[in-house]
Amino acid sequence: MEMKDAKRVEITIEAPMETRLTDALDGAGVTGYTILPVMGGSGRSGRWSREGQVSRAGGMIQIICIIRPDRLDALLEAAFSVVERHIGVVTVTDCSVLRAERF
Amino acid sequence: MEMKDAKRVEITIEAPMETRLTDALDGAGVTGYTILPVMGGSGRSGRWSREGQVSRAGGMIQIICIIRPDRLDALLEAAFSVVERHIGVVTVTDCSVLRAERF
Amino acid sequence: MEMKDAKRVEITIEAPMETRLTDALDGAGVTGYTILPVMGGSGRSGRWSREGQVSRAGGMIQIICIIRPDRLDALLEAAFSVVERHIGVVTVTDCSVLRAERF
Amino acid sequence: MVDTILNLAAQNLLSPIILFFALGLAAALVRSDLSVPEAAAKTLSIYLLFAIGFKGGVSVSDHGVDATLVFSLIAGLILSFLLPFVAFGLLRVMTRLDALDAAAVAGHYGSISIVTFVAATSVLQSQGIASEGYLVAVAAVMEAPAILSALWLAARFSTQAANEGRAQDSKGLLREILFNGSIVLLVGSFVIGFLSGPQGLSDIESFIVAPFKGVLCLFLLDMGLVAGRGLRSSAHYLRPGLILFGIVMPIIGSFAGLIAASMIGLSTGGTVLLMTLSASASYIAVPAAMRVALPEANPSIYLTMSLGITFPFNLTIGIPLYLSLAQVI
Amino acid sequence: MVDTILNLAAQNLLSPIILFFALGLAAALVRSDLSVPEAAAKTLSIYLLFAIGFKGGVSVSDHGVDATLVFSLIAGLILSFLLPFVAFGLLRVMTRLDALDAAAVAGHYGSISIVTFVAATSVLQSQGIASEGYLVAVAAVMEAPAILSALWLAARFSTQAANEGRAQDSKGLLREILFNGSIVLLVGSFVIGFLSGPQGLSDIESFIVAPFKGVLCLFLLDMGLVAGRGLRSSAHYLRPGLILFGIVMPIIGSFAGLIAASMIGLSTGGTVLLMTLSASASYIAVPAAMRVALPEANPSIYLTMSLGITFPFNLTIGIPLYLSLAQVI
Amino acid sequence: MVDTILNLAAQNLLSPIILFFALGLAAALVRSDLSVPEAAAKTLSIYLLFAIGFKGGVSVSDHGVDATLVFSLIAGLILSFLLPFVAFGLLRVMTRLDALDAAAVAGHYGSISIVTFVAATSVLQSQGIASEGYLVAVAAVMEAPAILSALWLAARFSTQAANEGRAQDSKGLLREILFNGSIVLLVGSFVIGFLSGPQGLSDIESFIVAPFKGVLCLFLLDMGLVAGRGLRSSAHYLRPGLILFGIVMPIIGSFAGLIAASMIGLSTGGTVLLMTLSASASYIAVPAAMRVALPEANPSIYLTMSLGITFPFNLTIGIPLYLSLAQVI
Ligand SMILES: Nc1ncnc2c1ncn2[C@@H]1O[C@H](COP(=O)(O)O)[C@@H](O)[C@H]1O
Ligand SMILES: Nc1ncnc2c1ncn2[C@@H]1O[C@H](COP(=O)(O)O)[C@@H](O)[C@H]1O
Ligand SMILES: Nc1ncnc2c1ncn2[C@@H]1O[C@H](COP(=O)(O)O)[C@@H](O)[C@H]1O
Ligand code: NA
Ligand code: NA
Ligand code: NA
Repeated sequence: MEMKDAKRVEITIEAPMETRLTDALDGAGVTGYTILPVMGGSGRSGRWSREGQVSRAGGMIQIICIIRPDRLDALLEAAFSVVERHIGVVTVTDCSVLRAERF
Repeated sequence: MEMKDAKRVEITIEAPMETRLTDALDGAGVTGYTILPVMGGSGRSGRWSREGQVSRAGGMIQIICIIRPDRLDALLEAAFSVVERHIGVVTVTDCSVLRAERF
Repeated sequence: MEMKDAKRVEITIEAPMETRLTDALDGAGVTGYTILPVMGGSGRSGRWSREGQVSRAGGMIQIICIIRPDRLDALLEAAFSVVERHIGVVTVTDCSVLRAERF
Repeated sequence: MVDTILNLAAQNLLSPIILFFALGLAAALVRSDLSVPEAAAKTLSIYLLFAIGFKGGVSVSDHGVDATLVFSLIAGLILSFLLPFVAFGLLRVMTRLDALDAAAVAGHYGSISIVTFVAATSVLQSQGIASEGYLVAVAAVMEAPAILSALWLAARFSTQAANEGRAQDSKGLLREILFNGSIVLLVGSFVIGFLSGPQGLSDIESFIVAPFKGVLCLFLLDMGLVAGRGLRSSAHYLRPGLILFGIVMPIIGSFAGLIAASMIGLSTGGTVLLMTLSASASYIAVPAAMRVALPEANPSIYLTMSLGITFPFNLTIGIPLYLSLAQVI
Repeated sequence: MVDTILNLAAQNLLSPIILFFALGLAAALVRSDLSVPEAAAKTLSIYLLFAIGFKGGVSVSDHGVDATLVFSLIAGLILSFLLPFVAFGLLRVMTRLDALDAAAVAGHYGSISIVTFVAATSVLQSQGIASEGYLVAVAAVMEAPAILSALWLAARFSTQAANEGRAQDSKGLLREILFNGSIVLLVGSFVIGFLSGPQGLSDIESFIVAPFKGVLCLFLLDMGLVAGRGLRSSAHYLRPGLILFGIVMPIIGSFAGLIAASMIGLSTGGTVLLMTLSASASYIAVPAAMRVALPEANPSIYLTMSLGITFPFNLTIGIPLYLSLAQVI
Repeated sequence: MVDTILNLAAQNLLSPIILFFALGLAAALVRSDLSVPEAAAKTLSIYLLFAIGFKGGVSVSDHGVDATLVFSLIAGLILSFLLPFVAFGLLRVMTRLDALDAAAVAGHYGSISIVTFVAATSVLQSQGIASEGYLVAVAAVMEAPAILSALWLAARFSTQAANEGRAQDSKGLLREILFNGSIVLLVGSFVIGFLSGPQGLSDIESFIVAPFKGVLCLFLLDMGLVAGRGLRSSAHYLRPGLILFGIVMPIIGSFAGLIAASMIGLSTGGTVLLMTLSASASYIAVPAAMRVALPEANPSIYLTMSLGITFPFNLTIGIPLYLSLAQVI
């Protein structure tokens, strides 16, 4: 199988910021991402769980972007502008992808 | 803690293909995997969200396989045969595992 | 963007063990983690799916910790004490994080 | 007659069911974040299939097995098999879809939409018109055959679809289609209703009869949201030809249903229901099957057609039209 | 009068609704793993909005559009805009919250809690007291304006909030607030109820009227669980000043509502409801807006205040109190 | 007597409840993709616990606290503690399970299945046989003690279970068991029903009484699906000895319940219910506890035994059998 190097960016962010983040990504030309639901977590602002929320206010989601290494900086800048004032975590991992022509 | 090197393969694929993919993995001798729900995403075929589906048709799932490096090719071939004609993303990352004897 | 090296630990474990694991992590000073729901999976103890459970007994969850490399061993020891007698998978991946001061 | 249709349609348009569909549509179009959780939507549809299947079975056990039952089932089978061919021909003439997309869309129009069926039932009820209970079973029978026709059309006319992947992917597909959740639940509830009879119905009446319309409102709110989101993101696929097809095809289908119904000798109510089944387009079973078997076909096209054009058309104008036609004849 | 209040309160405290809230609270405090799935909680709240909106609309269509309707809507708007200023002033005096947190909390007290409104309705009902159906629409109108007041307060008084991120994040916020799910569903159901009238109500009565109280019990069980978990994890934020504020502010709000109601000339029932709306604090729409627009404000504070202090206070003591006050005047 | 049993069983087998269980089972066995969303299944079980607890409490508040209430609770405690020992002995004789698996399975048979209890209640109801409302409380009391017996058995007889991990894992387990969601909800609803009385019941009757059987049908559909999937994937564990145990053990349990009931002096209905509780095996609380405390025990064995063998046995043959026995004596 022919694989290509890529970057895997995972952004864990508050649910109410979802549209703002994906709009920022779109704006930066990042149109490929996958959104995972998050059940709960813990951080500097304490522990929370999805089954204890009446509103989306306390919930989070995780957005995963697979991206060509040379486009990483554009993505991070777009993400950072949204994440900046919010709680949330951004990690980058090296990976390889199948069917690299699609990215 | 003793850790062993392994490969982490993540396959994001359409929900209706789930059984076909896991059957193909089983067929290739890959019997360890974990399936995560996916809430939404975006790609060349546009944006979608789970809360806007009457059917499973538009939804996706993510399958994660931790596997010994020497078995990677067999896995990728099996996965590719299913993913080939479908939308979806396959990534491979290096990782280390605890309790490697179980893989 | 300034990034810092970190470790990404992913622990897939039985749902009834959730509190025990997060308590052990807290005990080891690991107070940052994110919990993802798991839909199904397969391993040495067979195949299972969340939509085939009356109880949480058979379900699993995935806990992700981003942690400074020097704190990895403490985390793994805490995790191992809980995972030891249980089914479940622990993997470690290298990654880099934005806003490293928060970890 | 146009008068009665318009009257009926106007009356129909003000029923809570339609209004909640419209609310969902509007909410999606103004980008409201209103949404029905996926689990709830799935549970609502389980409830609908359960209730409608059970009531159908009870009504058959009550009125006895009609001589026309078997004919109706056969008619349903044939309609579901044949309508995709009509649809395919029309699509090739009226639109620029390639053979693959046309085959996929055509499959949807042979199969049925159970919510459209339910809406027709409730219009009949409000007009005090009786119908044969076993049409629920006909609905179940009509779900799947159209899929086979679509696959055949794709294999025959699309070069793209004729690759090696096919055989492997299709393995198990037939089984999946036949035993897909909605068919199993609908047929199973029908059989259970038949076995339990009116006595069984009285046991669970206040669960499946009294609140039925209210649940339907919620369900249509969700359908409106889904249709609206689909329209918003895929409106650019909706060339005039396609839109026209989405309105003409159900009318053609309803005529086919009308002819079949009068050959069988169904009651007026039964005729309306068979017309509605023929006129309606699938948005659950067929799309899932198409993703597996014809992944190269564009899902945005068939889902938008089915949910965004034909479903609302049937709901608002179609059903009153079919009712008027059936009453005239 | 204290007697009647206590009597009413005691009676109220033994209603299943309150008891289930207490059960949830207790379960959370003993760390039971009892929990209502997120999808179910969301569906329950869709049901409540749907039912209450629809019934409100039907009642307006039934009794006709009152001259006071427009005044009530305007009163609701003004109350929602102004109460945050009162709350902000009080908070700065009574507590040590900084301007940003105070503004965020204040926003919650201008907006409303639909479940508190529903609970008041059901107390009125059990006492056989009628009320104006359009107060549902007033509830919808009061959801959002308080958010704007809170943002203005934050921008005016908090140096921290005055950074560049603001403009960008607020873009689209107004639209989100106006078209947020609960407002759209509540107003939409109200309009549909109005259009459908008593005839439409009779269609779906056994879904939205008969089981309503039972569903409310389940919902309050969940609210109790959420409030209890919130209290357990955030009790340390609850300094005496804040707790006092959480009790004093709703009483002040209710007086504002009382004055407005008597100026408009609402019925006793309507007065109680407008008082309750003014007294209640949001825990759905406002927190979500605050996370977007004032992310530096601490969510634990405003959620705990709203859900852990003011909601239970209104539920148990507040509503009987407002009812007694309204009856005296 | 065999006649009456068969009659009852035949009648029982045609009730919608059983038929929907069978439908679920069949759907799973033909690998249909029919499934009830996890959130819906959990919500259905919350509804059942809520409704049954509340109704039990109301019935106690209505008929007054019986002298036999306390004895019944004590009897429940003792039965739940002792039955695992009987089960463990039998398992060691009849099957080749090692001590650890045997202890885990034994724990399930001391505890109870609330759905089996509900099914028995509905059979009693359809036969017009009254029963003591407080048996709901007995059910709650019987959930947990069996877990302690199982742990003791494992510690005493299994070398594998005696490792150092134990102490740490068990910390907090007792609390978890006592405050687990189903116990808290069942007991809480019981107490609320008791406090609210018939007046409270009439408030929420159309939510928890009228639709109850219908909801139960949906729930049993899901149970059938789960049991069927379990059987399909774990059938190979079901050696003849285990299957036999899964049928013999509930009968033995029912006799123990019968003896206890006649010593206490329960009514016929109450006797049937205590027999059913003793005969039923847990599939929610105990499996979760076993995963935490005895993780080396194989969950496929105990879940398959409980859900795949004993649950259907009780549902179809067991309950009619216990009813006949109770009527004879
Ligand atoms: N070190 C970490 N590893 C994984 N997830 C984290 C970490 N820190 C924070 N999170 C996630 O981000 C959320 C907010 O974090 P915080 O802003 O630190 O409260 C938490 O609830 C977690 O879901
Ligand atoms: N670059 C990417 N990173 C992460 N997920 C992606 C990416 N591209 C596509 N996906 C996922 O795969 C789905 C289908 O992609 P596509 O075939 O490009 O439409 C999307 O809806 C996403 O969930
Ligand atoms: N190789 C693997 N890769 C990913 N997930 C795994 C793997 N092995 C096991 N799992 C997960 O861990 C669970 C229990 O595994 P086991 O203890 O092997 O039965 C499975 O159901 C999977 O969800
Ligand atoms: Na059709
Ligand atoms: Na207010
Ligand atoms: Na038992």
